[in-house]
Amino acid sequence: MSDRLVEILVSSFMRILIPGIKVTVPLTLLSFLLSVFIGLLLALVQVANIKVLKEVARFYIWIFRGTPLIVQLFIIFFGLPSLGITLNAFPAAVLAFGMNLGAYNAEVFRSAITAIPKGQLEAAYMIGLSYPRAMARVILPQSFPVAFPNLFNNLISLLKDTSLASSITVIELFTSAQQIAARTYEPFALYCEAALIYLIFSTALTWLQRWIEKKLVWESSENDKDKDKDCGCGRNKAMIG
Amino acid sequence: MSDRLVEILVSSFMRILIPGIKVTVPLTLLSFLLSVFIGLLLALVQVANIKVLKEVARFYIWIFRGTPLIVQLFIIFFGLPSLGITLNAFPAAVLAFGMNLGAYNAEVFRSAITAIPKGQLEAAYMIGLSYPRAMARVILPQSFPVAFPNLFNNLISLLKDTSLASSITVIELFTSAQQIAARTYEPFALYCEAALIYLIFSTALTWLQRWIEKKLVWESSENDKDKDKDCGCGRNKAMIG
Amino acid sequence: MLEVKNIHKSFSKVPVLRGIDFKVEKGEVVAIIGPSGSGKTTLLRCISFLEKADDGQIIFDDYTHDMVHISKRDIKKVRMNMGFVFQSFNLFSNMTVYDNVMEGLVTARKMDCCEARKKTFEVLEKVGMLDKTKNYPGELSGGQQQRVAIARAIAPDPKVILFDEPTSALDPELTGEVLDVMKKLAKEGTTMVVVTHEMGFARDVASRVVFMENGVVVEEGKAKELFENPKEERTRQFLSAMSKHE
Amino acid sequence: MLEVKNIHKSFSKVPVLRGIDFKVEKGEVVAIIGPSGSGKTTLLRCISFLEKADDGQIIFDDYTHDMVHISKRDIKKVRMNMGFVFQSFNLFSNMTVYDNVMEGLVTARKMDCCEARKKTFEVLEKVGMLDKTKNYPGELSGGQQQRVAIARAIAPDPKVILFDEPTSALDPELTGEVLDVMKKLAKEGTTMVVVTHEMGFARDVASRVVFMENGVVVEEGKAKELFENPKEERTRQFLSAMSKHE
Amino acid sequence: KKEAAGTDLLSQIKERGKIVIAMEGQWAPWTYHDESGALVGYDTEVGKAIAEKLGVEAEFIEGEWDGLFTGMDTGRYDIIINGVEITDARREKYDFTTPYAYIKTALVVAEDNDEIKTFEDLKGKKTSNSLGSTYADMAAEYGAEVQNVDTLSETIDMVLSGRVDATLNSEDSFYDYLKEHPDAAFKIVALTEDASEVSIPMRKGDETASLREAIDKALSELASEGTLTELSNKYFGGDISKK
Ligand SMILES: Nc1ncnc2c1ncn2[C@@H]1O[C@H](COP(=O)(O)OP(=O)(O)OP(=O)(O)O)[C@@H](O)[C@H]1O
Ligand SMILES: Nc1ncnc2c1ncn2[C@@H]1O[C@H](COP(=O)(O)OP(=O)(O)OP(=O)(O)O)[C@@H](O)[C@H]1O
Ligand SMILES: [Mg+2]
Ligand SMILES: [Mg+2]
Repeated sequence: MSDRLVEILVSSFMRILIPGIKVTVPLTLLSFLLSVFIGLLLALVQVANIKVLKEVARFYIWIFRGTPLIVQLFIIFFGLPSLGITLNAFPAAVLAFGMNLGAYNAEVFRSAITAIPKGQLEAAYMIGLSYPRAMARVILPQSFPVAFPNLFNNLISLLKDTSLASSITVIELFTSAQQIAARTYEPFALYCEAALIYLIFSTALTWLQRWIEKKLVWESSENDKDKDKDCGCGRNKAMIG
Repeated sequence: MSDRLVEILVSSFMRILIPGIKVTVPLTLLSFLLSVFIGLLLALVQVANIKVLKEVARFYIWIFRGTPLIVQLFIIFFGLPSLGITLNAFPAAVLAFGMNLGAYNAEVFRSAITAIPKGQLEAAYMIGLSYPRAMARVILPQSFPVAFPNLFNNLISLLKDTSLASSITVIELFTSAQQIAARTYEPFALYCEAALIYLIFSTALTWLQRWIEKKLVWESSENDKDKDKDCGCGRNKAMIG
Repeated sequence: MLEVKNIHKSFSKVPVLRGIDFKVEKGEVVAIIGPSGSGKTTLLRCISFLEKADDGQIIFDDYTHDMVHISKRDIKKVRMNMGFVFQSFNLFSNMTVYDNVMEGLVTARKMDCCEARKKTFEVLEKVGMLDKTKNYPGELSGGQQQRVAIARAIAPDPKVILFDEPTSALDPELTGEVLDVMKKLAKEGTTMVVVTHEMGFARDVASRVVFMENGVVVEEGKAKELFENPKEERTRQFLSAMSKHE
Repeated sequence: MLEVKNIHKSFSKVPVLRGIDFKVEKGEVVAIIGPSGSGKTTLLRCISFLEKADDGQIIFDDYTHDMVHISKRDIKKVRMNMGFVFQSFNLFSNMTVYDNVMEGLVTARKMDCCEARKKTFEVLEKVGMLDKTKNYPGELSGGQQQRVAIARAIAPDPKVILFDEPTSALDPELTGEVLDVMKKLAKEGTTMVVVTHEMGFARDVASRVVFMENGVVVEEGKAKELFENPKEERTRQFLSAMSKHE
Repeated sequence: KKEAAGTDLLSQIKERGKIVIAMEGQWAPWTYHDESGALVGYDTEVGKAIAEKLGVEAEFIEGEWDGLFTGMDTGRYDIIINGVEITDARREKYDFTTPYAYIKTALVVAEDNDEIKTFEDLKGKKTSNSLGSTYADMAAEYGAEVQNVDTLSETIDMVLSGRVDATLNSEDSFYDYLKEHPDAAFKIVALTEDASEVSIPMRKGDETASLREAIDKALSELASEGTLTELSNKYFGGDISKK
């Protein structure tokens, strides 16, 4: 590797990493939050079998899963202004990524909810809970750990997909690499460098995933031992004696 | 919509659809075949717990899942020539997409294989099958139906991802739309048209998926009834009488 | 106290219940026995509206409801006075033993928290699970889980409790601890309907036994009478098959 | 014929088998009984090398093997002469009943196809499953599946067949049909080791009974003797607990 | 036989009978696809004419801007003909032939914009241009904040939707756009005084020396024969092949 190339790579590292931290990371996280919200909504509407809304949800999912993400980005950024809605690049990107991933997360949540044994819902009914209550108190809390690995895989995919935001003027990790490449005419080396930084980010996410998954098991840990619903009427077992 | 725009959209429809059929579809299918092969290999190596190969497989998966696909495309197309391997654009794209998706399919196969109850392998051992035989005769045939829905979802994602091949000079569906947009200066309309064609393709794939899934259940259907292993020694039950 | 009339139920055109009439008086323990597939589970599920009957009435708590056209509100009202113990326990796996019992009192019945707490400890003591209040269901043996499930069912003092083969998912040694709890409840005068394959339990504990087959009640009567002197040939056959492997 | 000596096995430091000696003669039916968790399943799994013992020898077919250092080839050789019937049947769900039985003969033992075919029909007739040869396991009841699993195990004429609670996953009414098949095999002189909770079966069919607890053999002896006159206090307790709910 | 060709690029090209030319294929009127889908444009025809002079066939490869240079670096393409302007930064890495076109850069703003009248007015304003283009560099030099989008239509969209204040491009490209969208609500407010030189880049070094000489010779013949003028008139409606 020539000295010039080494120098370019070294000097550009921080100039790629910083937009990565300042733009790619918040873009990824905000889009992900939005996608979880949309996905949950779409899943609930389908699982609860609400007539028209269910069809709307299925249509939404069909469109967003059936067309390329890049086109969705373009439509939201360049197309919405003609409807009088002009979003800045960053919020437009959050909206596009969030809506797109929402369609995928909907399926994740739906299958996680379906995976909860039917007996749990029936038991909830039989102790007198209504459907929404049973969902909120019993089914959803059990679905999250099931959905979690897939949600997280989607998060990691999203991280890499945010590189598409460069096409609607968001200056994130990959755009920064492209900018330097455009000046130095070394795209190959700089893309590899960007890939390395993506690899660091996604590896960190994978570790985070494993760490959270360990915590997500229903099992009484030591500090759980005092977590029973406290009613402020004393914890004295003697009262029942 | 102006007459001019309508005319552009109408006249360009076939000019986008045809490269879609001639390039996007074969590119998708060939890459998918490769990815299934690679994925299966990576999964088997991991499940069988073969020492060094297992680490290699995990490294492969880590790299290919941790970096953006576009970078992988660039490295295979622009980077391999410096190692003396110069592939044409189309085979390079097949290789890149196949290797990338292979990393994802590896996980699909791995979890499908792990999903088969342990008892199946143990029963195979106890009737005298070796590990490779047990895999080939019992575990894999049962894993395929489990893996199938996820493999197919990956196929649909791949279909849309092939639009990235335009960056390494493959003229496929999306590139064709871009070419027309470059002359008519109507990128937005043409991208929507391309999206529509992707939607048609992916919807067709979804139908195909449902149709195949229906066939994939182990259940004796009518024409199954004569499918027992025939040994050419007659099918006469009387012989045991 | 609880009466159902003329329940019909088919699954995809196959009739499973074909006109069941069935009655439980306050304080009674009714055992429902019968071969596999005879519709015992389906009957309990129709009574508790987990399955929608195709026809039939239910009289519960002095109200008569049509089982097909009953409103969601009425279903909830019926369930508020009914306990159900499932074959597979169905404890809420995201809640501790304590919260499993509390849930029905506090969230569903808006009971005062102090009172609910007291009640929860009371029923958990009754089933002998006071030492596991802070454990999650996954940490308990099958027998322990079923005892908690019984505590959860009896905590709101329901008018009747339905049991669907409460011990058939348990190892023989764990079966005993659950049956003991149920015997205790029976002695205290709890109204119970128990689908069971445990002939010993049916004979000794039930006040009345109902023998079902093919979606109809073949024979019913006092437990002793039915066991010692079945009127129907089919009942006789079934009872002798059941005792063969004991 | 089959003998194991001094088997030790721990799971994550918890000892489950603590020095088991155990022997089966040709033509014998040995029942292994004992409370849940006593290590019965683990014992069968160690004998068949589904679990690797921490210590122990096995003498089978006149060969002595160290159970820790045995080679893959020797394991396969042992298994070729051993049948195993699982609690959960474990029929190959991707194969028809016919292929389930054929597989061990043709693929594993390279038996001539005609001969294998003949043998397959023969054993399927023995378990009364000739009318379901072309069905997949998912289409059969539990009892039928277990009968096919037995056919699969006996087809290669193994020297010994191990059964791990073959009926405990079955409804009481289906239990009978499986036990009947096993009785038939016993009468024909098949060498069998049966872990079971069916005391009736152990008493009537087994020539010898082994009572295990906590990873050791507490008592063993002729079936009649052990049931009617157990020497150990613990055996007496267990037997009375088991008969209580029958 | 390959040895005989040596490392000299021109001999290699002659040996294989074709020259591999990279271009975007999506930049009217330089290189684009006409209604029938055929690859046309000023650059395309210049490329064909040069190949003819060299006595070989022209093979065109279409790719994205940054990929063009990477492909040439790694030996996939022999030359790039894509309206490439000569700049100091580019000279550092590539060798250029004699220019075959001269273009002026136009400054475009929305019709109702009265603030920006000269390039100097760009200071502190937002512009939109494709990444790595000379226009993006130029706007940055005048102190503008540049937002990158890929194509001319998108840069104009950015101006029309008010997201940016101005965009820069070759004068002729705007005229081409206006041909398709005569009512577009933008105006050209300034032009650069000096035209920049458009040339053909190739890898640096001895390897390409003879090729460059041959192309220079071909270009001067094409100029003197009037072919360049003719092509320029056809695609730009004026002669941009001369200063
Ligand atoms: N959800 C369902 N869909 C279709 N068929 C069903 C369903 N539930 C039960 N059945 C059928 O209804 C019949 C009666 O079933 P049910 O479970 O009520 O019998 P059971 O008497 O409880 O038997 P077991 O003793 O095995 O529990 C069976 O043939 C069963 O296959
Ligand atoms: N794979 C394993 N990992 C960890 N512990 C195990 C494993 N298999 C069995 N054990 C433990 O070993 C002990 C003995 O188990 P085993 O299944 O052999 O008992 P068993 O006598 O067959 O009981 P049962 O009658 O319930 O089948 C139990 O405490 C069990 O939890
Ligand atoms: Mg039932
Ligand atoms: Mg066991």
